[in-house]
Amino acid sequence: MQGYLSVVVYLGFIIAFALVSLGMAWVLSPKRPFASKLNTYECGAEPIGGAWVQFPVGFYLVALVFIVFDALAVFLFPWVLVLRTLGVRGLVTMFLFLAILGLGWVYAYRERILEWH
Amino acid sequence: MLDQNTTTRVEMDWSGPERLQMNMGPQHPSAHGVFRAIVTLEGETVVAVDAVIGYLHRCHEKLSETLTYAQYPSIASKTDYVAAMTSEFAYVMAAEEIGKFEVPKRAQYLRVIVAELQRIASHLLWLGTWCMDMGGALGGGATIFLYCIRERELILDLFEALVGARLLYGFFQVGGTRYDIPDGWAQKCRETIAVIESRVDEYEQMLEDNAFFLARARGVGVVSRELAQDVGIAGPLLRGSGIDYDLRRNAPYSSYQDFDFTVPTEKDGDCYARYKVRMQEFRQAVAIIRQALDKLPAGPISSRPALKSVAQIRIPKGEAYARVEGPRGEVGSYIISDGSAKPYRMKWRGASFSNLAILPHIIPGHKVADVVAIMGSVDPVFGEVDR
Amino acid sequence: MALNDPPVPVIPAPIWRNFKELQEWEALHKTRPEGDKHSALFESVTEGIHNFPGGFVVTTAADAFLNWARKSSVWPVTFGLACCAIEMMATFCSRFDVERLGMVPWASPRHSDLMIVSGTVTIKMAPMLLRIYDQMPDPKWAVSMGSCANSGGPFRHGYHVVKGVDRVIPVDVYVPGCPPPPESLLNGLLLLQEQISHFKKTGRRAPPNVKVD
Amino acid sequence: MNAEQARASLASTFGVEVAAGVPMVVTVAPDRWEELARYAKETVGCRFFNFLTAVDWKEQGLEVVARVDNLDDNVGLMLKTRLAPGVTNCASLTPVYRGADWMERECFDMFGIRFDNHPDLRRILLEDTWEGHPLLKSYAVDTPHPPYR
Repeated sequence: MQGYLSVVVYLGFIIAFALVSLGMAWVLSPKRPFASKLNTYECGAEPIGGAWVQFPVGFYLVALVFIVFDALAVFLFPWVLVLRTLGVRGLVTMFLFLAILGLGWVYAYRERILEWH
Repeated sequence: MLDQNTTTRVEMDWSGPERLQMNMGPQHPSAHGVFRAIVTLEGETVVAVDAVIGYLHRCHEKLSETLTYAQYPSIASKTDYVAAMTSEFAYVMAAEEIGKFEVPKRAQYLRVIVAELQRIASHLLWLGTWCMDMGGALGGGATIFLYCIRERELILDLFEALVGARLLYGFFQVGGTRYDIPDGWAQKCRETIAVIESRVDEYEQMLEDNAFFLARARGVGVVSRELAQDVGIAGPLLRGSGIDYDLRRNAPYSSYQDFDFTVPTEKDGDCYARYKVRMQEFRQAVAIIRQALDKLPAGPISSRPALKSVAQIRIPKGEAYARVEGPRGEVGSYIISDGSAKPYRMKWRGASFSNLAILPHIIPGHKVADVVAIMGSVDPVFGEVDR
Repeated sequence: MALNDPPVPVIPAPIWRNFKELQEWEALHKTRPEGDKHSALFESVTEGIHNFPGGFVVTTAADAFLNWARKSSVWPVTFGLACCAIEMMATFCSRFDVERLGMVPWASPRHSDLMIVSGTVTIKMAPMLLRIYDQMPDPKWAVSMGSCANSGGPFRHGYHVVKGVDRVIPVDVYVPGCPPPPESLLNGLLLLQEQISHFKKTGRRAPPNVKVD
Repeated sequence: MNAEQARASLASTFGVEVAAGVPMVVTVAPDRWEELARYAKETVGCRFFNFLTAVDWKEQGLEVVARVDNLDDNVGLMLKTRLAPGVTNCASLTPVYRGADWMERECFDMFGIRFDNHPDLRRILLEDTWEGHPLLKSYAVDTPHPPYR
């Protein structure tokens, strides 16, 4: 349990820094809210058309592919740090993991979801 | 792909994903001034563009009916404020054409030198803002912008030494020019254009093998020959679409026939072609300035006495349309005079007004990011569009 | 009329046609609340400090520090209208760099504190300009660059031109010139920083400082 | 078709004397306006649409002026038509030249000339709620416009 004290203190500093800086900004800044100020900004003109529009599915697919490879990055960083202790077994399992994600990439490439027609 | 020349207000009913209507409004980093395009989007593809202009309509044509021939040239430079010299050039030439004033040879040469310097300065600003539009202020685009503005400062120093003003000059006057070049200016001008010429090679080498630039510029915003003439676009846009037409050679004015220069044209009419034409025009302008400086004759700079009073210049009744090859195309001034000291009617043919009219014809079908690239390659200046 | 004296432009003097127009213009400016309101916590804390002897030293020191921070990072919104915009671009670039003064030209009004109105404000553009100025967070300032923005300039007698941007938004510094060379714009921005350093915590504009010429 | 042939053919078909000048001025009655433009584009070969504007001659009525060019043979034609006093509509050239679209919207905005069968005739420079047409001689330069005095 001893090792976790430094983590808790570090966590406290992070939260304190966030709260203090935002709090100071909120307390010290003059506030003058009125309708035209809180209106959405659309290059200075009156906003036209609603934003709740049925978007094409292409955007959603790109987001999916991003999440897949983002999760991959989350695993890679700690893996690299402890690679020496894991030895060859760790190496092989990670490459197996990479192969599975590679399959996902090949599928996305074959479906041509990243090319915008 | 969508049919290229849909009219501006196409309202196709579309069972696909809904349309998003959006303002690329007056205050937009790549709006090149105050231009508002109401863009109807389908995902990333633009379906229709409705251009709203007039945010910089400063009543030039109405004001020109209340200002005399001596007062208006310095206001005329505010129409195309990036190439102020060529705007005054057109107005003054129209007035001279009606009054049949003879312009001395030295003044004609000075006008050519100054107009070509202005073309280089205007193309530098075009290259800078276009690359910034495509690369983004914090992305890679700002490098070219900073380089181009640095070169443009060299030319503005020349103008400041000649006229005293950096951007808007009162250099032209009916009958000639108001200032003569100070001594040492010619030598300084030669050094500046030598620097400019080496820098243009540097820009080309920087841009031509940049894969992003080629992907963004090639095949984007294609203007066919027929559509180009039909809408009346001019200058680098026309020559980019393969039409070999340049006022300085086809209808030479102010002794342009004394210089030999080639008119660069490209065939495929897309943003890359227009870019190539303008880069060639840098070099042609440098060549013209060198020849003009070498053959600069001595003599008076104006055939009329110096300006003492505002209403001194009286033009007989008549009308004339004078045209000048500005950096953006044909800038023309159509004056109808009624014999008094003020024109009866003055119509300003702004090159950017017709160039901008091509946008609703070529933008539908492109992505939103390409709209910015096409706008930059058309290079509109809104003092000239809204007049 | 003699040949040489300049023709007097026969333009009707602008008069208030009727009282309704004046009220309409006043109403236009009434939609924004005058002073700004600090959070209740801040008001109570400053009141509490003032009760102690020498409490004003604390608040003025805090003011000085805050003004120093605000002054040295005023971000202008890139709002180019006409010819002065080209000179503003030259000022933003490397020869007359404004980034030495801590000013980063920013595209969106949401992240900027200063609006440099560079160019002619036309009647069609005025509501847009007002909306962009409104959408900038407080505390914000406005610099009117060029004679067109100061008073309508050479186009003052045009029917479509607003005779000066201070009919639309409150202006802090006027920079004369047509277009003002980058040096005089930099001088205007330094004057603005001088004015910001006298900024009171209650957000009201600093009174014009007689010392500044 | 170079300048001489253009002059002869125009004079013959439209029965109007064409002065030889750098831009050849052709004045025609308003009802033959579109026909003249089509003729200039097809037979004379002036495919380049330069500009279109109008002139207010106070009591003699409005006049619409258009300029078209033949880029290959360097022929410039100034087409003119004088509307009768008080008449404010004229045939539109948009079916012939697509460039006339914005120019005619500007003429409508500034002079109040209604171009019939124009695809979408609305003000281009001023906002749609603006009353009056500024470039007419009867419109004072500094007409006040509330609320921005």
